[in-house]
Amino acid sequence: MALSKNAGGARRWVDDVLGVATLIGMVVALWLIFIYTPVELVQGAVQKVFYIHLASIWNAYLSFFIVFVASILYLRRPSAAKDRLARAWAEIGVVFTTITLISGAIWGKPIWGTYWSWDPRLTTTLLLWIIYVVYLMLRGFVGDPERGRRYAAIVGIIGFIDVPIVHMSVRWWRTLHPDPIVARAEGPDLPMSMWYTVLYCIVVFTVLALFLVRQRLHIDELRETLLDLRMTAR
Amino acid sequence: MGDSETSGMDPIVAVQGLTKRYGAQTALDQLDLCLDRNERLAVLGPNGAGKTTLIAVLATLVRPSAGTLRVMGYDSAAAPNEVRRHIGVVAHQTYLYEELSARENLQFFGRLHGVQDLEARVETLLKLVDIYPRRHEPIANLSRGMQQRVALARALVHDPDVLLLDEPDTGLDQAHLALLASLVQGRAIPARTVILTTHNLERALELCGRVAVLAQGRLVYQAASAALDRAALHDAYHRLAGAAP
Amino acid sequence: METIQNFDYLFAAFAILWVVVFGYFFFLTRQLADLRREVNALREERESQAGPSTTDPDS
Amino acid sequence: MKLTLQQVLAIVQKDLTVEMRARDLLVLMLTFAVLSLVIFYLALDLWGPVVQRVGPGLLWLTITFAAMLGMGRTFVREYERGTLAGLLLAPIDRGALFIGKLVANLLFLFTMEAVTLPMFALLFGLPVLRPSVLLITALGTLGLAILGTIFSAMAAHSRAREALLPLLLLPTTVPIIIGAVQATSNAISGAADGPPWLGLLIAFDVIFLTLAYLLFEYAIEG
Repeated sequence: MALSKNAGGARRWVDDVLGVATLIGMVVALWLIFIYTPVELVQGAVQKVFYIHLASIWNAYLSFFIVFVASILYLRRPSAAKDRLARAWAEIGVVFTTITLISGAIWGKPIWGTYWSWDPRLTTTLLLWIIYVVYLMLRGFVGDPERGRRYAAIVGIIGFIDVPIVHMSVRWWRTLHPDPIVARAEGPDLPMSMWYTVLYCIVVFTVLALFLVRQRLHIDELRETLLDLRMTAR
Repeated sequence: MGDSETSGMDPIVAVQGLTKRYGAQTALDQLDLCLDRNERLAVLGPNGAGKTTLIAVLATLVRPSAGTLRVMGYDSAAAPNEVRRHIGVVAHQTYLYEELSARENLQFFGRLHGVQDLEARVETLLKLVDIYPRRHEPIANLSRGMQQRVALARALVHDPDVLLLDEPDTGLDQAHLALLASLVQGRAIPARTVILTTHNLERALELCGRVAVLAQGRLVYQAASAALDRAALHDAYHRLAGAAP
Repeated sequence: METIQNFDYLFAAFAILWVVVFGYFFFLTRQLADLRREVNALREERESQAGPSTTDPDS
Repeated sequence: MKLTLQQVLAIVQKDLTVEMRARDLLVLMLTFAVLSLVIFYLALDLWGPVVQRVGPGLLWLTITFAAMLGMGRTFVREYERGTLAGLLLAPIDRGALFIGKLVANLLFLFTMEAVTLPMFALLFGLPVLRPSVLLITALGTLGLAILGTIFSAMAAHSRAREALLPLLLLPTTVPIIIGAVQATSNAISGAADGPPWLGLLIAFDVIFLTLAYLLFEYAIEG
């Protein structure tokens, strides 16, 4: 992450490009989702939630993977930039996990007849959400900021390794009970148009995540500048 | 112990650009320090000057935000356990377990340090710090001054080359202040390198060959005790700390 | 037939997507704007009094 | 290597001696565990086949919460009295320090379970004193103790103290709890089908142990 030092100016254009790209991308995505792809026969129109649901969870996992890598790098050689990167991505990850959870629940209602079904994926996602909310809270709990960053990195590592383990255990735990899932449009027999749309949505959402992360990083940098200004002013 | 060849050229403690920040607060600011074998330095300073942070960083308990610390040639970041082998620390807290007796405490820390012939070492130290008759009582039953003496013994259990003492006179009565002096000056035990903090100027001059003033995380005044310009010291202290030592 | 029946859920899901994304985005931009304002104010303040306080007392 | 072993033993022995004299930790955990069993039974009005179904879950809830209470105290105790710094001053590999603390915690938890399990068998009428259940309990407790040891070291340094430990421990420890409950359930009912929970528990323990061993240094140091 090459971040220039001053707060405004030179790299604003990157934000502008990302912002415009996201906006246009989103409009196209809506067109693809609502007009280009056919309505699924079994689930009806609500199946179209699938596109944003999948793109959101992709973003969440991407974010937490970046948090994981940044955390390892931070512990190896601590630097404020790595910590900022990890925290920004964690926040974006939580935002997209929230979207995943809510869209999943809304999707589930007409399909399963209930908002929450303890489906292994939803359960894992809920735990994922909790772990990273705690991750974000952690720095505030620890008095010494340096120690707070270090602890957050530990949770960023353990949390990420934990996710597949949680998923596995929940899935096996779930096998003991009747599976409430009627059908999900995720089989290999998906029409090509749906696949294109899914892939496209993933790309657009990733651009959106990049855009949001950059905004988040700007905030941290400005905070730092402010701190410097205040300190030198004394 | 610790007879690695350290000729006159090699400093025992070498600190360079040591900085510790807590968020926006700077506790230690670009601190440089160098101590030769058996040199004794007293760090004076008002509360909040960074004395305790300095001792904690030198003791490897707190990681510096920047700068390096070398003890006996070992870098504290690369070989922290080697550094720990060569330092003994007395801090505000005694680091003693209340439920254990003085003897058990010393044995525990001795085992952690892998001290040879521990039994005899502990006996010697208990006698040295004048706690021997009460060696079997739990630490909680001892007075603050006695606990402080046990803490001194604990710091010496592995015969360290460097002693870091954060206000070691806390709670000691007149008789045991003399004991402290004989320990620090290497009369009761072999001499070693010492860094101690205090806010008592007379004690600093009595115990140490060198005096420094720490204010706002910087060493603002340094001089040999013998060649000390008291007026200058008072002036420096007063100006930076706002209170006389 | 079913298509029409569950359109409200589809609508709700997308509405929430936009609410969360835009909500977060506005939360970020507001913070950014506040910080920018504060930084600029401090900078100006320092420039205006740059004359008397540039000399560092020690070192 | 020999020194490391000696250091680990010194820490374990020291923790046991301190606990034998202070006794607050074990008393706290045991009282809590027995109390929860009674409260669960009363609140859930348990009888007949229901016990068979929810019993293992209640047992592990009790163990988890009692363990959290106890492990939270061990580091807070060292931290509050300032003895943690004394430990850190020793030239001891931080991984060895972790193992020492882990073993001490495990021994406390096993002692707590040595009373809780018979109590549970007595109150709920489930045969949990079988060797298979004891093995499962040991493995599950190991998993709890591993994560509990590293997280309680972190919690001790934070302002939230006891509140932070559950926040960190509960979500990450879900696999251990699920595995232990399912394995216990199968062992009691004699069911042999389903996923190999015992093997999974071992795998989880190994993964968490490796992670915690490597990361403990960053959790404990200043």
